Amino acid sequence: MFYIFCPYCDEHREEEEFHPKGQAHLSRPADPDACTDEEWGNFIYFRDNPRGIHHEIWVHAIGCRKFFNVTRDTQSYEILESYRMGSAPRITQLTDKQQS
Amino acid sequence: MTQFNRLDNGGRIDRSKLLSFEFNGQRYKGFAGDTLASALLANGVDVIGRSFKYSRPRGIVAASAEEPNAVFQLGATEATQVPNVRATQQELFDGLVSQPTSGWPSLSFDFMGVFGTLLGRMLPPGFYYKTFMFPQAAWDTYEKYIRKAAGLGRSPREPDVDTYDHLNHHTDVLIVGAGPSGLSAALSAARAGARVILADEQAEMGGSLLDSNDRLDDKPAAEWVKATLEELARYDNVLLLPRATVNGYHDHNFLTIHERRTDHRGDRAPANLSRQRLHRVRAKWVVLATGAHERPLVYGNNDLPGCMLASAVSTYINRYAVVPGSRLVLMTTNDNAYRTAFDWQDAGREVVAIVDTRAYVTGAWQEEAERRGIKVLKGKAVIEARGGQRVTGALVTGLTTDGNKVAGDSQLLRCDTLASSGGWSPVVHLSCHTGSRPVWDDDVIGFLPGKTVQRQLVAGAVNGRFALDDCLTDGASIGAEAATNAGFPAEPAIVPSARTRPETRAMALFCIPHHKRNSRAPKQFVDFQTDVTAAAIELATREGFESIEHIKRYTAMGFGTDQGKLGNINGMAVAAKSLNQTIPQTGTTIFRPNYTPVTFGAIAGRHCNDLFDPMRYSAMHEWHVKHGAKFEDVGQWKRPWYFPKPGETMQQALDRECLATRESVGVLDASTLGKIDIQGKDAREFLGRAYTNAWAKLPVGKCRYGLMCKEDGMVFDDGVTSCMGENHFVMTTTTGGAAGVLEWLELYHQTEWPELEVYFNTVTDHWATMTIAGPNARKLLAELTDDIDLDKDNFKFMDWRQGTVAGVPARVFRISFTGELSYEINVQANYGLHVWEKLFEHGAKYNLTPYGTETMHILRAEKGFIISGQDTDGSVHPYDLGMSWAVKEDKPFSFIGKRGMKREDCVRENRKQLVGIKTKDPSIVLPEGAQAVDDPNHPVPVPMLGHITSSYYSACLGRSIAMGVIKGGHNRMGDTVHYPLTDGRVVEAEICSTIFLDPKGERQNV
Amino acid sequence: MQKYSGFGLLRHALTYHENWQRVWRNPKPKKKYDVIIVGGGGHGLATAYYLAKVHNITNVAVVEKGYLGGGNTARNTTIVRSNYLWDEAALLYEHAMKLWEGLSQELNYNLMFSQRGVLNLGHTLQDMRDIHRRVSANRLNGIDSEALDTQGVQEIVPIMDCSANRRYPVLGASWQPRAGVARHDAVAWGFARAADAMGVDLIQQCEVADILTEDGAAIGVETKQHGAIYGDRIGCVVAGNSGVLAKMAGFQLPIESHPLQALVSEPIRPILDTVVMSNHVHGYISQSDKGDLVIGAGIDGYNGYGQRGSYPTVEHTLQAIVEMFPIFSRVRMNRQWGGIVDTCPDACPIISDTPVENLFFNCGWGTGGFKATPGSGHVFANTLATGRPNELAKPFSMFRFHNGALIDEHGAAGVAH
Amino acid sequence: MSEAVKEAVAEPALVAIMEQLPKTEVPARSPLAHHTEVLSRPTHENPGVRLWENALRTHLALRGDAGSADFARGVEAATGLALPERLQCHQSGEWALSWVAPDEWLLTGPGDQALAMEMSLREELDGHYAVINLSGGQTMLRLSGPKARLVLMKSCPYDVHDRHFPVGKVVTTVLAKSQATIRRVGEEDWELVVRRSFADYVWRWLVDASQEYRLSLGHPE
Repeated sequence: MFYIFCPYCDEHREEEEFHPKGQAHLSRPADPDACTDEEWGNFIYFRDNPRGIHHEIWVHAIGCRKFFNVTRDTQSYEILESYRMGSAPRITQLTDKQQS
Repeated sequence: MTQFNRLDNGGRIDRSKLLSFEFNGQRYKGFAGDTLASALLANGVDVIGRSFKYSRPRGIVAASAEEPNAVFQLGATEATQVPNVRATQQELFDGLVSQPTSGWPSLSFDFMGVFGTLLGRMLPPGFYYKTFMFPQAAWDTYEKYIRKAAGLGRSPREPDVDTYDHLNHHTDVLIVGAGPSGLSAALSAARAGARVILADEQAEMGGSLLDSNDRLDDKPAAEWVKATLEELARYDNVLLLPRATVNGYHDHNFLTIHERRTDHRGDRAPANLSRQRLHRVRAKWVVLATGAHERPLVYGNNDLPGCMLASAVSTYINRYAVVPGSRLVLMTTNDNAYRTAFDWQDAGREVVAIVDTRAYVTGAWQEEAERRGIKVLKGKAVIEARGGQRVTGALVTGLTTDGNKVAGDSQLLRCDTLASSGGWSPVVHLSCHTGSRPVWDDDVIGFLPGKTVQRQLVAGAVNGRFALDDCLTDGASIGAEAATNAGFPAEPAIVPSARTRPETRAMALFCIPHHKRNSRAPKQFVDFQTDVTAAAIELATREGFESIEHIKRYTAMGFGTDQGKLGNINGMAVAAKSLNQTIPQTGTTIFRPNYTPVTFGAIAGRHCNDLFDPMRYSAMHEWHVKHGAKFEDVGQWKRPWYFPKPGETMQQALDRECLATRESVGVLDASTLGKIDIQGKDAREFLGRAYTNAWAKLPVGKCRYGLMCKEDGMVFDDGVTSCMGENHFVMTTTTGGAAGVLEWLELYHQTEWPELEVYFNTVTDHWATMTIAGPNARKLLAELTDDIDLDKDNFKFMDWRQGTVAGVPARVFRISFTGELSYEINVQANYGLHVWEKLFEHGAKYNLTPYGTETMHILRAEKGFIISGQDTDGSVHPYDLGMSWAVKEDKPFSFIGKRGMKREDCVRENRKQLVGIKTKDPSIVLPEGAQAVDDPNHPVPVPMLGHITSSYYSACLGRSIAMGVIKGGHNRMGDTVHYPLTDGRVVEAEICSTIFLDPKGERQNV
Repeated sequence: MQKYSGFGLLRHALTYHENWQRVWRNPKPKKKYDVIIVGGGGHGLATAYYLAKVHNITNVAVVEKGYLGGGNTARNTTIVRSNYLWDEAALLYEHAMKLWEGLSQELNYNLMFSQRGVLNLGHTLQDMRDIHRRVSANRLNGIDSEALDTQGVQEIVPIMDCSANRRYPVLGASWQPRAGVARHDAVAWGFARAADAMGVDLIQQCEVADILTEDGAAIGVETKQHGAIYGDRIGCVVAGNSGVLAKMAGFQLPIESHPLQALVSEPIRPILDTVVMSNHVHGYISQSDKGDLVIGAGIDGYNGYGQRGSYPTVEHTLQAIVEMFPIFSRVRMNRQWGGIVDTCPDACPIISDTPVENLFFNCGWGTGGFKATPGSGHVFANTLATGRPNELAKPFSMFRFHNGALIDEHGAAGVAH
Repeated sequence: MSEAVKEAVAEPALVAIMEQLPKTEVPARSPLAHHTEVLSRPTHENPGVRLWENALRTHLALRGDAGSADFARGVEAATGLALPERLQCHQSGEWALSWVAPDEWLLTGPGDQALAMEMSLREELDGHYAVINLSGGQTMLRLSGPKARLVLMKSCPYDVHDRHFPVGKVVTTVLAKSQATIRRVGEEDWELVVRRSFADYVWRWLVDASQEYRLSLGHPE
C-alpha cells in the first residue's frame, strides 16, 4: 500500500485516502470542435503507459479533496515526488540509484 | 499414555500444568509450554500423516514454521474447525482436539498407501498432463476422483463464531524477529526513544537463544533474554508483539502482522476478544532479523519418520525437554550441527555416530566430539534410511571429496533417529515480497536479501552471519542505524559475549548421491509436502523444463503450505546439477506473501456481516421501517422500494401506490438524490461547460433539467439544477452518481479551469427531501404553509420558493418526475421526520400514499423520463435518447461531450436509439433486458436490435409499458419487433413514443 | 511428437521415466522468419500453433524474454467463459470456448479443462437487469446462458449464504454451464509442445530491445541476446508490455497497464465445485483440483509493472468472500501474487494492424485474456497469415478508439474474469 | 432576525441565505437519536472508552482564499477566531474553526447560531468566498477515555500517536469504510465529525470496536 505525500496537507497519508486519476499533464484541446476524430481519440484514450517514470494525477479524496501530481516509478512503485497542479515535475528520469 | 520421551528436568515447559489433548482419536498428555508437535514427540507418536501423492508415512521433521508434514485439522466443534494447522506452531492447550489431514482409514494402515506404492512409479511429475485425456468427455469423471485426493484439511461447514480485527500502527522501527539479533536491535533503537515494534511468531521471545544451551557472559542465554525483555517492556515507545508473524512486506514499508491472540487459550476466543488481529504497520525503517532455516540433506527414504532436522532435535531437547528417540545418527556438512549430538548425549541417550560429509575436518567441534567419545565418520554420508514406519537404520557410504559420487562400500548403522544438517538458509522471504530478488552467496551457501528500494536493514543470520556473537553485535549496530535513520540518533547497545567454538568451513552439499542413479534410487525427497523427489526434478529438466519457474510449476515444488521453506534451495541445487550449471545460473528463489498462512477472517477484520459495508439512511428511515417498507440497495443507500400493506403482493402494492398518486397525492422520500451546492461568480459559466444544455439565462428562482456527458459524448448523469442566486446554484444528481459527479466537477475545476471562481460542496445529507405528487399536491401543501403563494401563476412549474412548511423553513421546488403536479420540499434533515409526519397528519383525507423507488420508476416511465444508469449504459448520447432538446450546440464554449458525440461512429445511421415499446398483448410485461429481433426464426446468431431498458405494468394505463433501445428506432415508429424470451415465448411488440401518458404535459401544469 | 497416454506412462514407468523426450527444442534463432511472434505466453504460443496448423506457416519464431507462459498465463485465476454482452465480444469468446472443447485431445496434452460452470451473481435490481440483458443476448448468440433466481443459485452452491439478511443479498445470477476452469500452465506448455513439433522455433530468454523498421514497415526485431532477427510480419502478444513495445515502434496505445492481484488458500478438501463471481461485492472464487480456493478481484487503479498491487485490494476481496461464504472465515490464505493487465477503455482487447506496416498487435485483454487464449491465437494467426483481420477480429481494431466504435464490456467484464 | 438577515432572506441576492431553524417549537431529530434515546446509564464504573453524540450543533463549511489577508481578517472579525494553519483548529468558547483543506474550513458552534454566524461572515467577507450550512448533514461524535486512541487505531489508518496527533490537530481521514474529520480536543478526548447518512454505521462500528475496553455510552456526568 502506497504512502503518498499530499502537497496540500503537507503530510504523508495512506493510499486509502486517495484515488488515482491517470496520466498527468494532459490538457484538453483549446478548440475541441477543430479536432479530428483521431486527435480527439488520442486525447481521451491514448496514453504513455511507461515502464519507469510516470507522472500521474491523484486526488486526496478522503482528505482535502485536492488533485495533485505524483512522479512514480511504475516498476519499483517508488514515489519520487508529489507536486501541485499547475507546476512541473522536477524528476523526469531515473537516477542510477533508482534503476532497479 | 505416558510421555516416555520426556526428560525429568530442563526445558521451558511447566510440569506443574498437565494438559490433555486429542490426536487422531487418542488422548495424550502434555505440559503448558509444549507445542502440539513437542507433546506428540514426548508421547512417542511417530507417524503423524501420510504423504499426498505416494501416501508414505510421515513424521515431524522440524520445530517451527518450516515444518512440512505435521499439518493437522484442529477444532472441537464444527464451527471452530481450522484446517492445516502446523503442529510445530500450535501451542498446546487443555482439551485441544486435532486430526491428521491425510491418511485413511488409519495412519498405520492406509490403502491409499498400498495404491501409492504400487502406482507410485506411474506418477511422475506432470503425469496428469499426459493422460486422462480419452475420451474427451471422460475428464470430468477422472477429475472427480483426482479431486477426492485433493486438499489437506477441511473447511468448517458452519459460520465462524469468532471475530477478528485490525489495528493500524505507524512506527519508527519495526523489528521482525526477537532472536539474538532482533532483541539487541530493539535495545539500541528503544533506548534512543524511537517508536519500536518488535514482533515474533513464537509465544516466547528469544528465538534460537531458547532452543540452545548457549551461555552469554557465562550465564544461561535465557537470563539475558529475560532481562532484555523486561527492559523493553518498561519503555512506552516500545510495543512487544509475541505470537505475531510478520507475514507480508508491502510497498513503502507497509507490513502486515498476524497476531494469534487466543489460539493458545482454547478452541474459541473468549467473549469481547478477537481471536486474531491483523496489525497494519507503516514503518519508517524495517529491521529484518528473521534468522535462518536449517536445510535438511536429501538422501534415500529421507522422509521416514525419525528423519529430522538436526537443529529441530536440539530444540525439542533444550526447549521442550523431549528427546525424540534413543539412538541418533547425525549427518552434517558443517560444525554447527555437532551441537545436536552433544545435546542428545547430554540428555542421556546414545549417539551412534556423527557422519560428516567433509573428508578432512579437524577443529574445536571434532575435538569436543572426541572428548565425549562420539564416533565421527568423516568423508561419508547417509545415502539412504532404512525402516518401515520409523527409521531403524542408516546406510552410510564414503563420498568423493566433491561429494558428487559415492566411493567405497557401505555400512548399516542401527538407529531410530536420523538428524541431518546441510547448513542454513537465511529467511529472505519478507525481503522478496516487494519484488527484490535475493542473491546467492558462496560463502554463506545460501541466498541473501537483495537490492531493495524499501527502507530496510537486515541483521544477523538472515544476513548470513550465523555465529551468535555476530548476531548480537550486528543486531545492536543495525538497530542503532535504523533508529538514527528514523531521526533518533542512537548508539549500538552493549551486548554480552557468547564464546562459541570457532567453526571450520562447511561443505556445499545438498543431495547425497546414491549407488544407483536418482531415478532408480530409493525416493530422495526434496519437498515433502508436495512429494517432489530429486528424480522428479531431474525428469523435469530432462523434458526441457529448464527455468526454475518451469521446474517448480511442473513438479509443484514449493507449492505446499510451507511454500518450500525446506526444499527450495535443495531443489535448485538438484536442478542446477542436472543442468550442469551453478545455482545462481539456475535462477533465484522468489517468495510471496504470506510468510505463513493467514486466516481469511483476520484479513477481513470487522468488515463483515453487519459492518461489511455502510448502510446509508435518510432522516425518514425509521418511519419507512415502521411502515413496513421493503428496501432497495442503491449505492450504499437503503431506499424504500415499495410499501406493501398486509397481504398485498408487490404488484398490488405498486398498482395502489401509482393510482393513489395519479388520482390524489403520493409522497416519495427523495433525500438520497445527490445535491451539490455551487457558489461563485463563475458558477453559471461552469454549469454551461459541464451540462449539455444552456444555463446562461436561467433566472434566479428557476430550475432546469440537465444532462451530463463524458468527453466521449456519452450520458453519465442527469438532474435538476436550480438557480438560488446570481452566484449560487444547487445541483441534483442521481443517488448513485453523487460522489462521482462531485469529484468529476472538481477534476475539471482543479485541472482544466482553475481560473473559474466557483466552490463545490456536497449538501446531500443536509437536506431531507420529500416529493409530493398528484392532483391534490397543492391542496395538501397549502394546509402546511402560510407564507408560500402556491397560486399556479405565481409559483409555476420549474419555479422554486422559500418559505415555511409544517413550521419548518423550507425550499420548495415545483419540479416533477412523475408528470403530476408536484412539489419537492427540502428542509434541514434534523426536521425531515417532523415534516414527513405532518404531511401524513394532513394528508390522510387525501389518501396521501407513500411510494418507493419502484412506483417512482413506473410513474416516470409512463412519462418517458429516463433513469441514468438504467436507460443509459455509457454507450448512448443525448441524441440516441431522443433528447436533442437538452443539447445546446451553439454555446460559446465547447461543453464536455460535444466533440465526443460528433465522432464518426456517433453520428452514423442505425445507432441504438431509445423508444417506447408496446406489447401487442397489453397484459404481457416484457422482462427488462429482453432483446428485440426482427426475425425470431433467424438461425443463431440472431441479429439483435437492442434491449428493453425499463418495463412495467402501468395500472394507470391498464397495460404494460416499456422503453428500450432499437437500432435506428427513431425512424421505426409503429414497426413491429419480436422479443424471444428465455422461457421460449416470443413476444410481439410495437415501437412507439416513449411518452405513454399526457403527451402535452398538462397534468403537471395545472 | 511423442504421444502421451496412460499406456505410454506405464511403459515409461518400467524404465524409471528415464526416456521421456524433451517437450520442446531449445533452438538458436535463424536470421529470418516468415513470422515473428513477440511474446511466448499462452496467446503467443497459440498464435504460433494455429499459424502452423491452420495456415501451414511453420517458419515462425516465438521470442520470449523470460520463460514460456511466464507472464499472465502463469498468474491468472484460470476461469474460462464466453457469456459476454456485446455481439462482437460474445462471438470472439464463444469462438474460443468452442476451441477449448476438445483442445486437450487436439494437443495430446491434458489441459484439465473442466466445464464446471460459472455463476455471475446479482445483488441489486440493476445487477439483475444487466444479467437478464446479457443472458438473453447470449442465448440469441448461441451461447449457453441462464438467469437464475436466489433459489436456483442456492441449489448450485449450497454452501453460499444466500439469505436475505446479508448486506447485499444474492438476488440471482447468470449461469453458464459450459464455462469453467483450465490448468493455466498446461495451456502454454501444450501449445508450445505442439507448435514446436510442427517446426516453430521457441526462443526463450530472448528480449526484444527494438522493432526494426524500413520506410514505415517493420522488418524484424533487435534482441538483447541474439541481435537482429528478421521477419516478414511481426505480431506482438505481450500482455503487460504492450505499451513498451508500441513505444519502440513509435506509437501509443489506448492502454494502461495495471496490477491485478489474486490469491489462493491452503489446499482444503473439495467443497466448491463451480466458479462463483460477484461484481457487486467484488470478488470471485473457485477451487482447484489441488484443493486451493483460487480467489481474485478487481484491478488496482494505478499503472504498475511491478506484479504487485496494494494490500487493501486483497482485504476487500477477502471481505467479499467471507460475506458470500461465512464458513470460509477460518480458512487460511496461503499465497498472493500479482499480474500486469493491459486494460483498454472499453474492457475489450485490441487485435489489430498498427500505424506500422507488417506490425500487428494482440493486446489489451485486461483481466480476461486467459479464457480467450485459443480464440485469440486462432484469429491472430489468421491476421498474421493474411495480413488483415478477419470478421471476428475486425471490430477489435485499435482505430475504434478514433472513430468511437467502442465495445463497452465493463458491465459484463467488471471485476469478474 | 437582525435587519441584515431580514433583507438577505427577503430579496433574492447573489446567494440564497435562509434561516433554517423553525421559529416555533418543532422537535429536531439528530441522526443518532435512535441510538442515543435508548441509552441506559453508563455501563461501567471506570470505562476505558466513552462515546456520545454532541448533537444538533451548527456546522458551517467556509470556503475562501487562505492567502488573502482580507479573507483572514474577515473570518477573524466574524468568528473571533484566527484562520487556523493547515491541520490545525482554533477554538474559543463554543466555537471551533478547523482547517479542512487549503481553501476550506469547518466552523462548528451552538446549534441555534447558524444563520447569525453565516450572516456576520457574509457581512465581513467579500470577493470569492462561500459559506455553506451543513448543520443537518453532519453530526459530531465524542470519543474519550484511556482506550479511545486504540479505538481510533482500529478504525483509521491515520497515525493518532501523541507524537503525530497532538491536542489541537484536526484531520480528515478514513474511518472504517466511511470518513470523519477527527479533532483531538484533549489528551484522552476526541471529536469526530461524520456525515449524517453514515452516522448510524460509524456509531455501530465504534461501539463494536470499543467492546473489549469497557465501553460507556452517553455523556460523562
